[in-house]
Amino acid sequence: MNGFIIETDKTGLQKFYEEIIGKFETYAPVEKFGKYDYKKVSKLGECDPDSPIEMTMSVKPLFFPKTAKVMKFKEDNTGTTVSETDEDPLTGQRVILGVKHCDARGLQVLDQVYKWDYIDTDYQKRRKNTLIISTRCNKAGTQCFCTSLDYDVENSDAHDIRIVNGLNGKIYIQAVTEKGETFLKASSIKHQASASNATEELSKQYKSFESSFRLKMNYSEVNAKLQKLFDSPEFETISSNCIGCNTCAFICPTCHCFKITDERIKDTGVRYKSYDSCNNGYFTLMAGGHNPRPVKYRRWRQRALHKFVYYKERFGMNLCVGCGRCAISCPVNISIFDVVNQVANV
Amino acid sequence: MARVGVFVCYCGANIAGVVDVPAVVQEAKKIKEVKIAIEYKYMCSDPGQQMIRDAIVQNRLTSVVVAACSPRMHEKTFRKALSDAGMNPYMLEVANIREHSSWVHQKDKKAATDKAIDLIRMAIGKSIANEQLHEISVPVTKRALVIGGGIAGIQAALDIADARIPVTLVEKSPSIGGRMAQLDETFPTLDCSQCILTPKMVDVASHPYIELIPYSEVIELDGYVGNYKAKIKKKASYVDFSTCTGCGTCTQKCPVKVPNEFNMNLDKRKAIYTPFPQAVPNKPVIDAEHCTMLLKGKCGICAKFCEKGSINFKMVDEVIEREIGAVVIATGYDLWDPKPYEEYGVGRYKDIITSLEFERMVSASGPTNGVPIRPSDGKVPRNVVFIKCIGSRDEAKGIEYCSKICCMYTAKHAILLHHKVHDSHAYIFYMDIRAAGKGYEEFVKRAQVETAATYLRGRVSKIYKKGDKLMVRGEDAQIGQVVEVEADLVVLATAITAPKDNPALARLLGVSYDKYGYLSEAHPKLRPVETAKAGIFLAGCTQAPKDIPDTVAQASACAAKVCGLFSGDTMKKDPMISTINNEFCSGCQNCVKVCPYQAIVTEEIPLGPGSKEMRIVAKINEGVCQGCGSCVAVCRSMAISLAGFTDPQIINEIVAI
Amino acid sequence: METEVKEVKEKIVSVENPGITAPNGWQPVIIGILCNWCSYAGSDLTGTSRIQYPPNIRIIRVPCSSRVDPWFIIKSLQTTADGVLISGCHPGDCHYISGNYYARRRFLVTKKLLNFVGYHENRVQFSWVSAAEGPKFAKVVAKVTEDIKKLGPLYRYKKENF
Amino acid sequence: MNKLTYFPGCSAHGTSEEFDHTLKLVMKTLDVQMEEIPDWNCCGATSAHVMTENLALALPMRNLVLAERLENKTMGIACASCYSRMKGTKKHLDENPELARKINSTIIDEGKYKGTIDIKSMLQYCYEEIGLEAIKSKVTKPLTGLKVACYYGCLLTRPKDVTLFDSPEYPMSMDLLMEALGAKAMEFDYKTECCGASFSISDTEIVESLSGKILEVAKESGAHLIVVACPLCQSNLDMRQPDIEKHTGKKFDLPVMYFTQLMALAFGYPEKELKLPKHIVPVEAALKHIGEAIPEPEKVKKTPKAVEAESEVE
Amino acid sequence: MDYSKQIQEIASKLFAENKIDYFVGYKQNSFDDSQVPFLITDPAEIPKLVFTDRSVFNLANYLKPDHTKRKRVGLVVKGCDSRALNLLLTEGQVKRENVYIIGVCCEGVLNDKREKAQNCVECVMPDPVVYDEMLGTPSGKKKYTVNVDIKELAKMALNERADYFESIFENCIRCNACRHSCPLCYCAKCCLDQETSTLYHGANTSSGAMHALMTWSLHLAGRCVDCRNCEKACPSHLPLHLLHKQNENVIYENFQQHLAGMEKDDRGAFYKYSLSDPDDFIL
Repeated sequence: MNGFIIETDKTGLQKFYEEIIGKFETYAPVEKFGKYDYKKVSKLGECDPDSPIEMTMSVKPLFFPKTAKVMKFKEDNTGTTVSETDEDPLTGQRVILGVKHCDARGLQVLDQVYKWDYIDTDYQKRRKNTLIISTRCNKAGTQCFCTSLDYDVENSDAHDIRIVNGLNGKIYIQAVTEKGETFLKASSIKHQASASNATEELSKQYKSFESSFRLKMNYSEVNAKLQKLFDSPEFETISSNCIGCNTCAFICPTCHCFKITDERIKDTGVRYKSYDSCNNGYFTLMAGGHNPRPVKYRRWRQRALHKFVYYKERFGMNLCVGCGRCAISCPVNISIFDVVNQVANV
Repeated sequence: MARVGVFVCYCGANIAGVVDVPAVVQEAKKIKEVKIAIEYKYMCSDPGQQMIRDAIVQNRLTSVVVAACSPRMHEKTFRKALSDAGMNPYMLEVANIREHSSWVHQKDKKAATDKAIDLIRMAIGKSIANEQLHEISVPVTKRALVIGGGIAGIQAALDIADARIPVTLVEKSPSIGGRMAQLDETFPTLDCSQCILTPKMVDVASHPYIELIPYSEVIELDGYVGNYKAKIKKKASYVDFSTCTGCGTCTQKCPVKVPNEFNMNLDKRKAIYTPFPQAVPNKPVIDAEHCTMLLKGKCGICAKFCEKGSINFKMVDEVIEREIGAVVIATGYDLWDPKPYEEYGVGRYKDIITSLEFERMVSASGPTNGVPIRPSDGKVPRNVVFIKCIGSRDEAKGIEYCSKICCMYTAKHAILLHHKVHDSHAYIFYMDIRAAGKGYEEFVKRAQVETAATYLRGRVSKIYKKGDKLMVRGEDAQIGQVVEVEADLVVLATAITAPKDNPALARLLGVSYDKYGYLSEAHPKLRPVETAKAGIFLAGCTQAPKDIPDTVAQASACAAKVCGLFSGDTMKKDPMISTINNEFCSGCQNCVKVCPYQAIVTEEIPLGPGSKEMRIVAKINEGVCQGCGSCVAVCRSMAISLAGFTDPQIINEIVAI
Repeated sequence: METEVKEVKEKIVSVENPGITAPNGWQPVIIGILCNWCSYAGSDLTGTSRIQYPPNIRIIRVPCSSRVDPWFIIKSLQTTADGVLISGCHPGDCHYISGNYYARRRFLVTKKLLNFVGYHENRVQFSWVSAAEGPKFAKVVAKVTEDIKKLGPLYRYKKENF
Repeated sequence: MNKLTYFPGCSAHGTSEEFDHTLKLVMKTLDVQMEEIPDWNCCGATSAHVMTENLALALPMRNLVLAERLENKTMGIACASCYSRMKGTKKHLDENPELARKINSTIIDEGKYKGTIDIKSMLQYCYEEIGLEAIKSKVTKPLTGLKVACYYGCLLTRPKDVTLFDSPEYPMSMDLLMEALGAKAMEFDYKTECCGASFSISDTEIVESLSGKILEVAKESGAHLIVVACPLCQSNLDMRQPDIEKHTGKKFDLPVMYFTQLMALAFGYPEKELKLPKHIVPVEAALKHIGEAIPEPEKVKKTPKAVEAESEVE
Repeated sequence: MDYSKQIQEIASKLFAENKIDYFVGYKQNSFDDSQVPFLITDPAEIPKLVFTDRSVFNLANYLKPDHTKRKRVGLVVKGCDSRALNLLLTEGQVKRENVYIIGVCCEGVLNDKREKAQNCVECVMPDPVVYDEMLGTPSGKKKYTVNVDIKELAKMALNERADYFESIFENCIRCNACRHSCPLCYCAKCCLDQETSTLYHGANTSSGAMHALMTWSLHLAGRCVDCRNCEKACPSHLPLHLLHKQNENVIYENFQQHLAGMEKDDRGAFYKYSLSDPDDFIL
C-alpha cells in the first residue's frame, strides 16, 4: 500500500532529517576515501542522503555485517564452554536515510534466504528494528538497470518511507508501509495530505528517471533463455577477462555467502562469520579435496545463473537488483548485465 | 585429539628453589590437552625417565613436554626416553625453565613461576603441532682431512690412518713438526723433543693411508658432514719434489740470506731452504719473497747446481680437490708480541728475549748450538731473569686467560740454563705457580731445589740499563719489598694466542670461535673435541692453550670421533629439515637463490593429475639440507615447512603465552 | 652482575592510543625469538652464569634468524605480545653462513613498516648476541624491557581479542 | 702567525719564571702569538679534589670557559699538573654532559661551557703543531756536544687515554726535540718514573729516595743535564738535589733545565735571557760542553751469533 | 600518446605469422572514455584495440591466469608494467619465448579526475625495460623521489598515524581484489587463503585486514613496481600504495638504491644481501 504524501521543500526535508537524527540512532551515507558508506551520524552535515549510486556502498553491511562474532569458546581440562558474544544485534530503534531503491529491494531479497530453513535471529532483529527511508534517484547511474528487472521500482514496498525530488523543485515524502506512516505521523513535520497533483509529480519524476537508463533488457525473456543455457560456451569467453577478484560479490547488495573461521589465543577463541564469494577458486573446495568449480568460467556460470535463475526458482525473486555496483567496482568493468545478455542473446 | 604429558623437574634446588613447581603443575593440569602433569626431583635421572616412560604408556600420550634445563642440555636424553617407550622421539618438547627462568630470576620467585608456566604452555602448544619425524641416513666419504701438521695434526692423522681410514694432512709450512719441533727438551721428563717427535713425522711420511700435502692451505670447504668437498691450494715450492733428492746442494750455494723464522730470527737461512735438518718431507722450497731470481730474474745459482734439475722457477700455485667425510683442525698457536711492555724496554734492549727464542738457543740444533747467549754482545749470560705471565692474565696490556704452560716451561728453562751454564743463576718472577699435572709439581720443586732458581713472587715494574747489565726492578710480595736484580739476560714468558688467521679459517669452515680467536667446542664439558658443525673436530691449542700430553690426548680423541663417524657406510642425520608442498609451490625459485648449501634444486611435475603440461617446483636434497629455514621465510606461498620448526608450531608458541 | 629493572611507578599510557592507560602492576609481555646457535646458547650462558634480568621475556627457539618470517612479529603484536625481540648471530658468524644477512634486510624493512603504520619503533627490536655474550643478552633484555615498559600496553588491533 | 691561548699556571710567575719567560721568547721566534687567558684561576691541582669533586671540576672549567672566549683552536699549558687537571676535567665533562651542565650553572656568569677547545701541553704543542722541522729551521746555535737526559715526569703522557700524547712508559717527543736542537738525548730509562712531587713538602724522605734514583740513572746515562717540561719536576730535582746528595752520599750536580731554555739558547738568545741564576744547581759548567765533539761509542765486537735481523746478499 | 594504430598493425602481423595464441591489449569502455583490458584470440577483434593515456591497467596481470599462463601471448606494456613482467620472467612464471612484448615509452596515464596519475608523476622508469618492439622514444631513467603521501604521513604524530591506518584497515572488506589485480601475486594458492595455515586470519576484522595487507605488502617489498593496479581495483578506494611506497622507500635508501624489476635476473631486495647493509638498528 502507498500511504499519504507530504509535499515540502529542501529546508523542510532537512528539518525532517535533523529531527530524525536528533531522535533516533541514524545511519546515512558518509564519505570516506572518496566512497560513500552507511555510517552512524550525529548531525546532518556529516552525511549526504542523496549520494550518487556509483559512489555508494550498499546497506547490506548494516544487516549482514562484513564480519560478525558468532560465539566465544573456552577450552580447558573441564572441556569446551561456549558463550554469547558481546556484540548486540541491535535492540533499539534505528533509522537509515538515503537508501537506494535497489538496496531496499536487496534487503527484501535477503529476507527470503534468512527466514528460510534457518532463521538468522540477529538478522531478523536488525530488520525488525530498522526503519528505512529511501531516496529515489533522479538519474540512472551508468551501470544501473533496476527498472528492467522483476520488481516495480516506482511502487517498491521495500522501504518504509520514500523521498522523491520532484522535477518542480518540490520534495515529496511518501509513507509506504504502516510503520512508515506512523513514523511520519509521529514526526513534527506538518502532515496534511498535500496537493492532489502530488501523485502525478511522482510519476512524472519516475518517467524522467526511467528514461535516463542506458541499460535495458527484457527480463522474462533473458530469464527464460538462461534456464536452458547451462552449457553455453559463452561463459568461457566472458570470464576470460575476469581477474578473479571477489569485488563484485563483496559489494553486491544481495550476495550473502559467508565463511566461518575461528581465531584462538591461549585457550579461548572466537568464531567469526565473514563474507565469502563464489568467485573464490576455493569456495567449493571440499574437505575431501574435490572441487566442482575448479575453473573460472564455471564459477562465473554459477554466479550468473544463481542471480538470474536459481534464486528466482526457489524464492520467486531475482537475486540481482540491478544496482550495477559490480560493474562499477570491477577492475576490468565486467557487468553482470552484459554477461547475462551476451549469454542469452547468442 | 592431542594427549600431552607434562613433566616438571626440580633439578634439585636449581629450579624448585625459585620456581613454585607444584603451582606450575597445577596450572599445567588445567590445560585441555594435558592428560597428566607430574613433578620429580631429577627428571633426567633413571627413575625420572622411567616415570616418563610409564606415563606415556599408561596415558596413551601423543606428545611429551619436559620442563627442566635447556634443551641444548638434555633434549637427546629425553628423546631417548620417548623412543624407549615406543613413541616417536620428536614428539618431545623441552621447556627451558632453568636457564630461562629459575637461574635468571632468583630475586623474583613469583615472576619466575609465572614465566615457567608460560614457557610450559608454549611448549605444550608447540608439542601439539609436532609431527612424527624419522632420522635420515646419508652416505659418508671415508676420508679425513687434518689441517695442521703439528704434534696434534700428526697424532690425529696417525691414529685415524692406523684404523685404515685414508687421511689428507695439510700443512702450511714446508715441513710438518710445528712448534714441538722447535722445542729442545720437554717437561716434566726432559726427554728431547726432536727424539720423540721425528719418528712420528717419519711415520706420517711413510704411512700408506696418509697423504701429506705440505706447503699448502685449505681455501674452500663445502658440503656437509660425511660429504665435504675441500679445495686445497698447494703453494708453488719451485722445487719438483718427485725428482728432488734433498741433497741440499742448492741450499749451500744459495747466496741470499734471510732471517730464519724457525730459529725465531736468531740466525739466517737461505732463500731456498728446508726449515730444519729433520724436516719432513726433507725437500727444500724457494721463498718467493726473497729469491732474487723470482724477484729480479737474476741469479738462478740453485738451478745451475741441481743435478736432478728439480728447480722450476715457472712453477705456480695449484689447487687440488679432495672429497672427505670429516675434518680435524689442528692449527696450533701463535706467541703474543710483548711490545706493549714499554717499561721493560722491549724492543730497545736486545738482551730481552722471549721464551721460544731462549728455547731455540738452548736447543742443541739451534742457532747457538745449545749455548744461551746475549744477543747484544754474544756473551754467555750468568744471571738470567725469567718473567712469567707476559701478556697472560693481564687485562690492561694483554689477555685475561692463563696460557697454562708457561709455569712449566719456565721451570724447564731454569733447569736447562743450569745444565748449559753451570755457574749461572736463574731468577723467576711469577704471579702463581700453576703446576697441575702428572709430575709437574715435582718438576717445579726440582727447578727450585736442584738448580737453586730464585722464585720471586711479584710483578716486574721496570727494567733499565746499567752499563751493559739490565736492572730488573720488581716487588717481592713475600717480603713486601722492592727488589732489583742485575741481569745479563731477561727472558719473557710470553702468552700463547690463537693463530691470527683462525677467524678467517673458522668462517671458511663454518665453525664458531671465541673473542680471542680460539675455535669453540660444541660443549665445554661434554663435547670438548667437536665443533658445533657436524663432522669438524678440534685438536690442540687451536681450541685453547694446552701442553703436549693434553694436545696428544685431544688429537687421539678426535681420531676416535672420526673413526666413530666412519664406522658405518651411512650415517644418521637429524630429520629437522625443510620439505616442500608441491600443491602450493609456485616455482619462483627464491628458495633456490637463498639456500646457503645449494640444497634446493628444481624439478618438473605435471600441471595437474594426468596433465601433459608441466610446471616447475622446488625440490630439497635431504642429505644437503641443514635445516636453517632461510627458504621457509622467503617462500611467499608458504609451500616450504621446516620440520621441527613449522609455522604452526611457532605460532602455537606465540599464542600460548 | 645485576640488571634488575626497577618498577615503574606512575601511570603508564599506551603510546599508540594515548586514551588507554595500563592497569596497576601491569607487566609487558615480550616475545623473544632467538637463533639456536648463537643467541639461544648465549641466553643459556646468561643462565649458567646466573646473570639476572627482567622476567618479562618469553623465549622461542628457531634454528636461525633467517627462519623468522616477518609475520611472526605481526602475529605476536596482534595477539599476545607488547613487544618483540629477535636475536641472531653476529654478521659473519652465522652458523648457516649467510642466514642473518638476509634476515637483517627483512628486519629493517619490517621495523620501519610497523613504525609507519603506527607501532612505536621500540616495540620491535633486534640484536646480535653470540654464544659467548651471556652478559650482553641480559643487558639487551633489560634495555628492551625498560623501553617497552615506557611504551605501555599495546592495544592496537587487539580489541577483537575478546 | 698562528695564535695560541696560553695558561701559565701559578708557578709560571714564581718558581718557574724562567720557563714562562723563555717559553715566550721561543714562541716569538716560532712566530706564535700567545694570548694569556684573562683572569685565569688556580687549576685546583692536588688540593681541590681532596675537598669536593665539584670544586675540582669547577676550577678548571672556569678556565676552559674563559679560554673558549678567546676562540683559538688550541690552549697551551705550561705546567704539567695544570695540563693534567684541565685535560682530565674536559674529558670527564665531555663524557658526562649532565654533570657538565650542573657544574657550568655554578659559574654561569662566566659564560657557557662548549667543550670546543683543544688542550695541549707546551711540549706537545711544539712537537705536534709546530713540528720538529720548523724548530730545526730556527736553530742558529746548535747544541752539539751537549748530552741531555729528558725527564717527562708522571703527568705529561699519563693517563694515556686522557693525554693521548706519546707513549706513557717511554715517550720520545722531548728527546727528538733535543736532537732537533743538536743536543744528544741519552737513553734514559727513568724518564717517566715518579719524582715524589706530592710529598715534596710532607715527606721529603720519600722524595729524596725517588728523585735520587732518577738523578742516579740520569747520571749513569752520561748526561750533562736533565731536561724537563714541568715546573714541579724542575723544582723537585733541582731544589732538592743538595739534600738528595746528602741523603744518598752521591755527587750528581746535574743541572735541571726547561726544554724551552735550551730552545731559546739554540735559537741564539744570549745566556742571560735564560735566567740561569734562578737555578740551585749551577748550569754554566754543563753548558760548556756545547761545541764538544762526542766520541763515537766503541763498536761492540760482534760474535758470529750476534743478531742482525735483516736480509742481505753476499 | 596514441599508439592504437601501431599496436593493431603489430597484433595482426603476429596473428598472421601465427606467433601468438592470445593478444592482450586495451579496448574502449562502452559507457565512458575509460578503457578495459581486452584479450583476443580472433584477429577480427583487432580493430577494437586502442592505446591512449587512459590505458591504465597493468596487463602483465594477464600472464597469471591458467588460460594464458602457458600460451604464446602478445601484450602491451608501459614502463612499470614491463618491470613487473621482468620480475615474472626472473621468477620463472613466464617463459620469455612465450611472450611477445610491445613496450610503450609511457608519458604517464590519466586517473579518473583526468589528471596525470600520482605514480606517473613520480615514475622512475617510463620506458620499457624488456620488450621485443618499442613504441615511442625513450626518455630515460628519472630521478627517484620520495612519495608525497609518505612524507606527509611521516610528519604525523605516532598515534594519529596509527588511527589513520586503523581506519584504512577497518574500511577494508577483504575482497582480495588488490591481490588478484596485482601482476606479482601469482602464487598457486596465496598464503593468506590457506585455511590450514597458521597465517590464515579469515575474520574480516581490522586486525585481520591489517594482518593480511601487511603480510601482502611485505611479500611485495622490493618487488612492487608501483603500477597501482591494486589501488584501482579496491572497491573501498583504500590508499594501498602507502604500504608499498614505504617499503620501496626504505629499500631504496638502505640497499644500494634498489628498485624492483629494473634489471634482468633481479629477484628483489630480500633475495640478496650486502655485507655493508645497515646494522645500526640492531642492538
